[in-house]
Parts: sequence; structure tokens; C-alpha cells
Amino acid sequence: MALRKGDGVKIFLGLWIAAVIYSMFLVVPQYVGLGDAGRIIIVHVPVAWITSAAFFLSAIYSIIYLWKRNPTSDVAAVAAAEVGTLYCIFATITGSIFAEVVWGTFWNWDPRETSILVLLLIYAAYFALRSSVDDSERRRRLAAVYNIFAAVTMPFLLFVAPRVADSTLHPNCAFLQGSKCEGVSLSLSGAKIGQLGDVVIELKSLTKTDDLTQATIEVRMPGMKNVATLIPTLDSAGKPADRPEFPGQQFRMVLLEADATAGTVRVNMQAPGTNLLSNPRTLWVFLASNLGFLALAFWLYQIRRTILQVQLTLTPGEMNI
Amino acid sequence: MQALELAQITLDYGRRRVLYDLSLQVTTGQVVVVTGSNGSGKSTLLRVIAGLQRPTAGAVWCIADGVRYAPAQMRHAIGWMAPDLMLYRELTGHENLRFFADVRGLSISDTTIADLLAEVGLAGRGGDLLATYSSGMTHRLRYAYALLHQPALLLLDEPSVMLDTTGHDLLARVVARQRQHGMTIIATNDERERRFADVLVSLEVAV
Amino acid sequence: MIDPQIWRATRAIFVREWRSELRNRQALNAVALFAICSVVTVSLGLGPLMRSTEVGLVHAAFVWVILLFAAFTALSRVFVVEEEQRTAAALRLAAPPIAVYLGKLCFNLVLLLGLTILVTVLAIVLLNIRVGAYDLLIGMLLSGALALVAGTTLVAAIIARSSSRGALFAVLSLPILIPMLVTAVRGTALAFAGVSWERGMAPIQTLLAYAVAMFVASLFLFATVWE
Amino acid sequence: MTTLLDAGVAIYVAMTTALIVWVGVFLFLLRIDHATQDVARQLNERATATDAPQSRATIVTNDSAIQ
Repeated sequence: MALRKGDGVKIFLGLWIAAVIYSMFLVVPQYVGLGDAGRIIIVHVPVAWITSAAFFLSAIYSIIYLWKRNPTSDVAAVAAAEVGTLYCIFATITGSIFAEVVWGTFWNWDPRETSILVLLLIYAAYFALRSSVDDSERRRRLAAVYNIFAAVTMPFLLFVAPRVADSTLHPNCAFLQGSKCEGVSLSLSGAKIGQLGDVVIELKSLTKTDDLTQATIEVRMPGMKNVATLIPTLDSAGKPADRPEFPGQQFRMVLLEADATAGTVRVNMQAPGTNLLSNPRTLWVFLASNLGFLALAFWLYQIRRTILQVQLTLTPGEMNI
Repeated sequence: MQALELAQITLDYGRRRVLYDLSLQVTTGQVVVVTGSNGSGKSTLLRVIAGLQRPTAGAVWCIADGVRYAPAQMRHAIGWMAPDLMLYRELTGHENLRFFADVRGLSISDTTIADLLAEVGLAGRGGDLLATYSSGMTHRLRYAYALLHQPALLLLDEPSVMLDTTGHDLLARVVARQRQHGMTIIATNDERERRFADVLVSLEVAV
Repeated sequence: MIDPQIWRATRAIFVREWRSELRNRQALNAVALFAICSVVTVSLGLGPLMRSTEVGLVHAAFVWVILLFAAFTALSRVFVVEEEQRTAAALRLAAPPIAVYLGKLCFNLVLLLGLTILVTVLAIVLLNIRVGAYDLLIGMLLSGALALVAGTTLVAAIIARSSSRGALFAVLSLPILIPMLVTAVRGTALAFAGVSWERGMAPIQTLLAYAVAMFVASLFLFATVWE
Repeated sequence: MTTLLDAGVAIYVAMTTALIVWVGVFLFLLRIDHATQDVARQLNERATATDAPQSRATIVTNDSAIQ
């Protein structure tokens, strides 16, 4: 295979992604609690957001098509949707593997999983619609309308449904059951008992050594007879140190603030994976991965768009996808 | 003044190029007859003018009573009938016309509708359901549908197919009246109907 | 929008739609039978469910699944019949597109509301559902029906112009309806449980916001589908 | 005996697999990319050569040819 002008950039992209794969396994440190499977999020997260971006781009081109009625815009919308579908499948698979290893289930109907499945269904419906309209002009028109219409539901899916849904495995305080972003405040002298979701917690004692503040907290899980005691800690700099796991759950208890003299603490629930990016090495690899997969998506999009454009020129009436 | 202009209309259907680079001007009083063998695009041309089909390239303008209509607004200026125009089978002839008058925003009395029905040869049958109509009667009702709003441009596709001997008289009356105030385009291969033509457009079958 | 001609045309289309429907009763019979059969089947198969915290959610899911599938069979008819009987061209050349959309939307809404009442009453009686807050339930069903109709009517217009109509309607509608369905099921479960209006308002607001968004989008897009 | 699934080795195996898959995908993409460019270029060269067809409508005004 002879190289040509413009291949330099592509080979650089190839090496870049190879480097990301290498770093993902050998440079990024293991995150406590996630094991080696945690490394997959270096790929999963970029792929997942690029999926949404591709869908957004596709909808934009659909709007342009309806406005200008130039088949080239429709070609762009299709190419973006196809790249989006590919990434969507990849994001679903990587997400599932991660979920199985870390949380013990491939599929959990967590809101984020639901949204990506709906996105996949929308893409499938979009292509099903295209394949069942015979007239090419009408096919482009109807597909563009559906694409825009489906895009209108996206905000409801991403922001509304998760708030109603019960639980999520994804690290985001707004979506955690019962978790408030600011946590719950307890006081030895005042309100000792509080609630995080359906877990009842009671502050038992608070001790301060030279470099650690230790809170002893009793937790009562719903549907569990015995009471467990968790001891989350704060280091001397006021950062959470030890984050014990709630019994039988994947969530952790984190101590946000503690005042040993006043006897007050602020605690919250946290999903595993929170603060994952606070490690600089992980952060850089993650950013590199974002760039690499974005460039890859763009390249795929270019290739597909050129092919569709050629098809369009050869047979103006029959671009069948 | 009424005027219709077609500018370089091209229409592809799949791989087939049905119409290519067709330009035409029509003004008040003119009757255009479009001829051509089956599959040459007569009906398609009429559908393009009516705005039922968007051409692949080219444009259609219509000026009626001083208003210049965009393709999306063309329905106000156009009365179209064709053998494949279907009206509501669950309604009577009269109800059909009443419905289309309401939908067009016309203020027409029931007597006007009855007169129109009599004019197209359906006197006394306005109260029957369309499902009981014969094909000739249905075709006569299509005339009433197209003439309901006294359009500036009348598009008649195969106007006397399925009609009996009085059918040609009906067409002659309609065309003569339309000459007074508007334009007519007829798509046909009937020899007698060709005689109405001021302008004759012959289409060749696309290869 | 304020053009009185649009309203007149909308009313004419709505009335015409009902007149045709009442004269052949195809959609009404099919949908009513479907709804009755599915509620009866579910109740025969399950009997009254045990009281537990989650029974409300199960009941709500039944009600909405039945409504969803009845909607799949009924709501696309307004446009599909126009294409099948080839009356669409006559309507297209006579009526303003907005009026066509509004008229058919109103027809679908009335049809679905009737269906909702039928299904809910049957379900409450046959499945022995204990309803905690009737006012909240009515609000939830009303806003849910609005959202369902607003989300599907444009899709019905789209699939009517494609070659495989029946199957495609469900395929295209479902992903669009998922946010609305999840909200409606949870909201209806809250109404069965009898929570206060304050807690019940959130799903109703979401459903209404969804309905408004889909309705406005449909108004913009319908003329393009219909042309 | 160490197997490929041992904790210490598994991560290298996984990385190698991922890298091999990526190299394969990359080479495949590069080939498609080249092929696409070729087809698009050839098409552009050919499109300029073909000439436009003629209109197939004959328009006659007034009676001479009509009667």
C-alpha cells in the first residue's frame, strides 16, 4: 500500500490512538475499588459523548437540508448518523463490560444506559425509515423531519427522565438516589440521625488525631436487620481519605467536612469512580483519548460522506441506505 | 391578469428522467393541451404544476388576480382533477363538497353546491354516499371538486375518461367558461379534446 | 395562527374525521376490542395482586403498556387511511397544512382520551386497583394522553408516506415516547399510591412540557411532511 | 506454569489484543480511504466530459399544427 499526500495526519492519528491504548493499560494507575476494569472508561466516556455529538451534528444537517433542500446536506446527515451508530454500539459494549465487572450486571436500566439505548433505537428507526421510502426526495425529507423530531426529545431523555428514575451507577451526585449534592449534616449535640436515600445513618462519635479526623457512623440499610458501622475519615488537609463502602452496595460513604470541637460532620454518598480524574496522569490520558476518538470519528465521517456523495452523483435518484 | 410560468422543469423518478428542461408560459384565456403516449409524463407535469410533486430542478410561478403564489400556496389558485383523485367514500357528494368548501374557507350556500352538482350532471344524487356512485358519477364529482372555488388555473387530467356521451358537452362547457377568466391545462390523448388547444405540448416517452 | 380560516378548516377536518369514523367504525371497534381483551387477559392471568409497595408501579405499567399498544393500532389511521384511499391529494390541494395537522391531532386526542377512560376504568375494576388520589390520577392520565398524542401524530404523518406502514409506526414512535412513558408510569404509580399534589406535580409538569415541545416541533415540521 | 489469564500477565495480553485489533482496523480504514479518494477523483474527471441531454417536449402555439 503506497502512501500518499495527507496520509501523514492519518498515520499520526493511528499512532496517537495506539499510544492511548498503551497508556490506558500501563500508565494510568489502578483506581481503588474499580480494579483493572476501571481502565475501560478512558475509552468509554469519549466514545459515549461523541455519540451524542454525532447525533447532534446529524440533526443540524437535517435542519440545513430542510432549509436549502440540497441533497449534499442529507448525505452529511446520514454520514454523521452512521458514525454515531457505530460509536453508540461501541459505547454500549464497553459500558456493559465495565458494568459487568464492577457492578456484576451487564444491564441495569440505569438512566444513562437507558438514554444510550434510546439513542440506538432512534438511529435504527432512522435507517428503517430511510429504507422504506421509495422516492428519493421524499425519503430525504421524511428522514430529516424524523431526525429533528427525535432530537427534540433528547433534552427530556438526558435531563428529565433520570431525575425521576431511582438509581444510577454513573458517578453524578444529581442522579444518585437520595443523594443531595451538598450531603447531609449531622451533629453530636443536635440532629444525630439523618437519611441518605433510604439509608438511615446515625453519628456515634467523632475523633481527631494529628493527621486524621475519624467519624464513626452507624448505618441501617433498608431490608437489613443488623446495623453496620462505617468509619470514613478526613486527612489533615481536609480532603476525604478513607471512603468505606455501604454494606451490600457499590456506593461509598464520604466525609465532606468535620469539626471535631463542635461535633458536626457533613457526609454524602458517592458512586465508585468519583474523583477518578484527580490523578494527573489519568487526566492527561483521558484528554488524549478524547482528542483521538474525536479525530477518528471525523475521519470515518469523511470517508462515509465521500462514498455517499459519489453514489449521489452516479445515481441522483437512488441513494439507498 | 392570470399567468403561469414554468421555468426549466426537470423531474427524475428514481433512475428515470420523466421531465427534462421544460419551460412554458400561459396567460388568461389560454387553453394548453398536453399530449403524449402513456408514461410520457403528462399526469406528472400536471401534478408538478399543482404542487403535488416537487420538481428535481426548475420552478413554477403562478400569478392569479394580482397575487403571486409560491408553490406552497398554489392550492388557492388551482383546481385539479385526475382519474386518481379520490374523495371521501363515507360521505355523500354534497357533504364532500361542503367539506372542501369549509376547508378552503369559502362561504358557499347549500344551493350553490346543489347548483354545482346539477351542472356536472349529478342533480338529485347529492344525498347519496360516494360508495354507491358509479365510476362515471365519481368522475363528474371530481369536476365539481375542481370548480368549487372558481380557480384561476384549471388542471384537467384525462377529463372525459369514464364519461358517457354527454361527458364531452360538460367538458366543452367547463372549458368555454374557464376561457372567460382563467387558464386551463388539459392532459389528454383524445382527438376531440386536442381541438381546445391554443398551445399544444407533446411529450416524448423518456428512454 | 389566529387566522379564523384555519380554525374553520380545522373544525371541518375534525368533524369529517368523526363522521367517516362513525359511519364505518373500523378504528373504534378494533381499538375498543383490543383494549378490553388486553385488560381482561391481564386480570385473568394475574388476579388481584398482593399488596406491596411496588404493586402501584406494576398496575401503572399495565395501564400504560395497554394504552401504548392501543395507540399504535389507532393513532396512525388518520393519515394512513388518507393515503390508502388516496384522498390525501384532494385534501392537500384544498386545506392549509396546519389545519390538517390540528384537525387530526384533535381527533386523535379525543380518541385516545376515550380509550384512556375505558382502559383505566376497566383496569381499576378488574385488577382491583386501589386509587389513592383520583384527582391526581385524572391529571396524570390527561397530561399523559396529551404527551402521547403530541409525540405520535407527526410520526403517523411520516409513516403514512412510507411503504411499510404498520410496523414502522411502532418502530419510529417508541424511542420518541420512552421519556414520556417512563414519566407517565411513575407518575400514575404515585397517583395510585395517593401522594399529595405537591409531589405529583413534577411528573405532570414534565409530561406537559414534553407535550408542548413535541406539539411546537410538529407545527414547524408538519408542512414539510405533508407537502 | 503461568497462563495468559494470570493477574500479572492478563493486562499485557489485553493490551496486545487491543493494539492488534486497532492496527487491523486502522489499516482497513486507510485502504478504504484511498479507494474512496480514487473513485471520487475519477468521477469528477468523467463528469466534465459528458454533455447534457435535450428537452423532450415539443411546444406548438396556435392552430397550424393542431387541426
